[in-house]
Amino acid sequence: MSWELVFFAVFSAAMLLTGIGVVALENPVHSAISLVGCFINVAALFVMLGAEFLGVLQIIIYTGAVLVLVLFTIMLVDPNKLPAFYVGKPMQRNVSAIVGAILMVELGVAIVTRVALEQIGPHTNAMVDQMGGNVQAIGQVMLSEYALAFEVASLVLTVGVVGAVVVGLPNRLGALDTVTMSLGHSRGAEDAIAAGPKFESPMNIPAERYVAPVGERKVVMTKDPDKYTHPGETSK
Amino acid sequence: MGDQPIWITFIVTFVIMIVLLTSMAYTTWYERKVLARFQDRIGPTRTGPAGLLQPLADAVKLMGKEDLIPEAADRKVFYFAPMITFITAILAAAVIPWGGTIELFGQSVNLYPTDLNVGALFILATGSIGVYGIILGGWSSGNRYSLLGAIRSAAQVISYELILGFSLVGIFIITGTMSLKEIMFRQHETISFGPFEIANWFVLSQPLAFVLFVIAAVAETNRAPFDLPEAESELVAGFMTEYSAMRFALYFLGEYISMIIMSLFASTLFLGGTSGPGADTYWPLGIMWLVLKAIAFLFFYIWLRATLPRFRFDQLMGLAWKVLLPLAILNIALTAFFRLIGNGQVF
Amino acid sequence: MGLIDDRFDKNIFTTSLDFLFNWGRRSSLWWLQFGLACCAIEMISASMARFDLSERFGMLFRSSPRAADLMIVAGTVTKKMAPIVRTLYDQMSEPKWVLSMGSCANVGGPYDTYAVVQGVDQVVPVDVYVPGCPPTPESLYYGILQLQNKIIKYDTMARKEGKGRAEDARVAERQMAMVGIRG
Amino acid sequence: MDLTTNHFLFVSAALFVIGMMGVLTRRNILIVFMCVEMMVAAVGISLVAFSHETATINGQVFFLFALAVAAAESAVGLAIVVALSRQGRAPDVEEMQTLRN
Repeated sequence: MSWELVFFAVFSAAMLLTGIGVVALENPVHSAISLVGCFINVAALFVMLGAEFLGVLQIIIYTGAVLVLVLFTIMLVDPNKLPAFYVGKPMQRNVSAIVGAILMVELGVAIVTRVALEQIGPHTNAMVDQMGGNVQAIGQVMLSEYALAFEVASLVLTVGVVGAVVVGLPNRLGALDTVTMSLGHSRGAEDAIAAGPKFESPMNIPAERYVAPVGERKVVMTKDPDKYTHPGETSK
Repeated sequence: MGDQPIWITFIVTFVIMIVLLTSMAYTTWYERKVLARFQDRIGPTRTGPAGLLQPLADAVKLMGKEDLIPEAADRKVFYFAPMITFITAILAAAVIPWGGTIELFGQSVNLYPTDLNVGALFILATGSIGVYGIILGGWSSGNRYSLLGAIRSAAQVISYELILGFSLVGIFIITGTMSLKEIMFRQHETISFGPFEIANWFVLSQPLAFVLFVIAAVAETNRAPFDLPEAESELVAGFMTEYSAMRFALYFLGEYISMIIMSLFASTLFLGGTSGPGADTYWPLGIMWLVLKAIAFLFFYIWLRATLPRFRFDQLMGLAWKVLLPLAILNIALTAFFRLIGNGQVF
Repeated sequence: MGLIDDRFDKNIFTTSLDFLFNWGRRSSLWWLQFGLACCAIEMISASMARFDLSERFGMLFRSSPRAADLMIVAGTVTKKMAPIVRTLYDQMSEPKWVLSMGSCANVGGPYDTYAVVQGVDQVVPVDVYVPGCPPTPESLYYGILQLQNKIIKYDTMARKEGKGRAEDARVAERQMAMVGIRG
Repeated sequence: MDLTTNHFLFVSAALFVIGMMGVLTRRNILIVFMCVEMMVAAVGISLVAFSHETATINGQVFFLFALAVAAAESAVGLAIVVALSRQGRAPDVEEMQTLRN
């Protein structure tokens, strides 16, 4: 057993476990955290395959930007509106399990029975080192052979950004001030409201339950008001 | 990577880590002293000579305090969120070079833990993982102030990391490498203008990128005037409102370590790293120059905090997207253009 | 209390460690940043350039009660404000201290009315009272030095005799102090 | 036993299948989105593994383009989710049947 194999086993086991976590965890934020772990391990596998640049980009773009955006969205969406973890429909679950198993077996057979490819390119490890490293090699290939594709990718990104802005613009949807987004995960707030306010005051009563005082006003405080004054000094 | 047995790498890493943790503690002391002088005060004086034991007292106190977990918190995430910030902040030190390869007791020792081919990007990557500590800490507290701080932090870090990355592209174009060690040694060369010979620091050839980098670095480490995630006057303490004791301390340490790392990173990229008089002959002098440059950067951080008021959030995002990003792209275009002229591919 | 408190019998190690922890606690009293009335102005002035209360003793003001050790109740505590003061005190993490600053916070001051709490010690336990209306920064200094002298004498790790003994001692001390001030 | 390309291919296939099962079973559109990203990463592993085996760098370049497309896709997809939630609709794949606002 080489050290490489040990590292591979650790990284891939962690990757698959966190990948299962993404699917199986109930809370979307926990799923996202799990996906962060998964992507870091994917990056580690990339580094093991000699693609450091892709590994680092995987972390910067996926975990640093895309998943932060996902978390951002999860926090902006009202958690009460999130669909339940899994409701009914055992059909769906069974079908997915069967399809998954079939696909896995198929892929496994394909991988085992495949004929190993020969080296058809010039980019062996020694060659890449001679070129100055992985980054330089990728740069040379990408900006010569795939220059057109590179330009098209930038176009795709531009279209994506414009599309995101257009879709996200509140004015266009005429929904600027109809619904406010929740800014909290409601667990704390829900508990507090269910438990009822300890000391009801205009400050902590929800707006719909607050009735403006008419006529008499109740003094609101923690303790019995008489205890606040010293007998013999002030109270009559 | 230089050829050295792995135990030497371990020793070098260990020494760097110890130095980093100690200097982190004393950065807090330095900040309090310098800030006090800025505000015409004296700063800590009563804890040890000139308040030198102050970081120790803070650490002892924070260790002995009660570790509170709010009722509404997501306990597991609340537990490990500060550690993410702390660990990733330290991790970034792995690629900072403190010099070349030296001979010590008959062994050749590399004065850097590792020399990655993608070193500069590695620091950006650790920064982008480190932000999860802030986001998850804020989310898991179950407090709206914390959540607002976390969301602000997410938006801020996404925007400013872009600028941080873009400001480095000019240097990559000039040097043709992302390895921090090579970038640093490229700056040890000198260029001559007639009788004058000056060091080829990239702050001279990339002044715009330097300014952008410094602004983005301040925003990336959540320091004033960009400390929106923990804005005291609006959000109590932002994402760390609910944290007490050691977990709070981990956030605190993470912030200061990333300040130090950013200072070292900026010195390495733009100010020549270990380059300076006598650094090529005596390696301790090189380390001294690097440390001095980093201290100057730390001073600059504190100076900003003492001078500038906090930005409003929309101003912050507007600055990033409407001012700094076009400037960064302009810088890249200009650098590429001059590189082409230098290669004789234009005209 | 924290993790280490009340776990061990008294011996040279625990007392030395106690000294270390008490020294740390004494030397970095981070105070909760809030002011209630005019005394707050004196408190602010005490932390400003001329007096530099906050940094010289290693104190910092924190706006989150979770990270604070010391609550300076500076000013008149109205009955409307009392629950909030109490909530803030409950939110602070142990070990925590309270310094009552000014006559209003001590005993209600001139406001012997239906709206004012007659002394903040009816809402939270107070360790040091600083008299004055408002106290000068120097008296706040003196109060904080007294608090530091008090903290350095605590038994933190060493086991106190009997359960709840520490709290009883604290209550008794507080009442003694109250008697001293009320006359 | 040495590390071969097949190891990486197996892991990649497993991750792909996990992601696919997630897409089929979960109803939360954000989770579905994350599972799709996971499948993209799985494909990336096999691309890079093949490029390592054949000593060409093209596989890595392909994955770079996949990264760019995924970034654009995430921007649009998450904007749609935010727009939905602004209208008070749930981010539920079974509820999302009309595309008009």
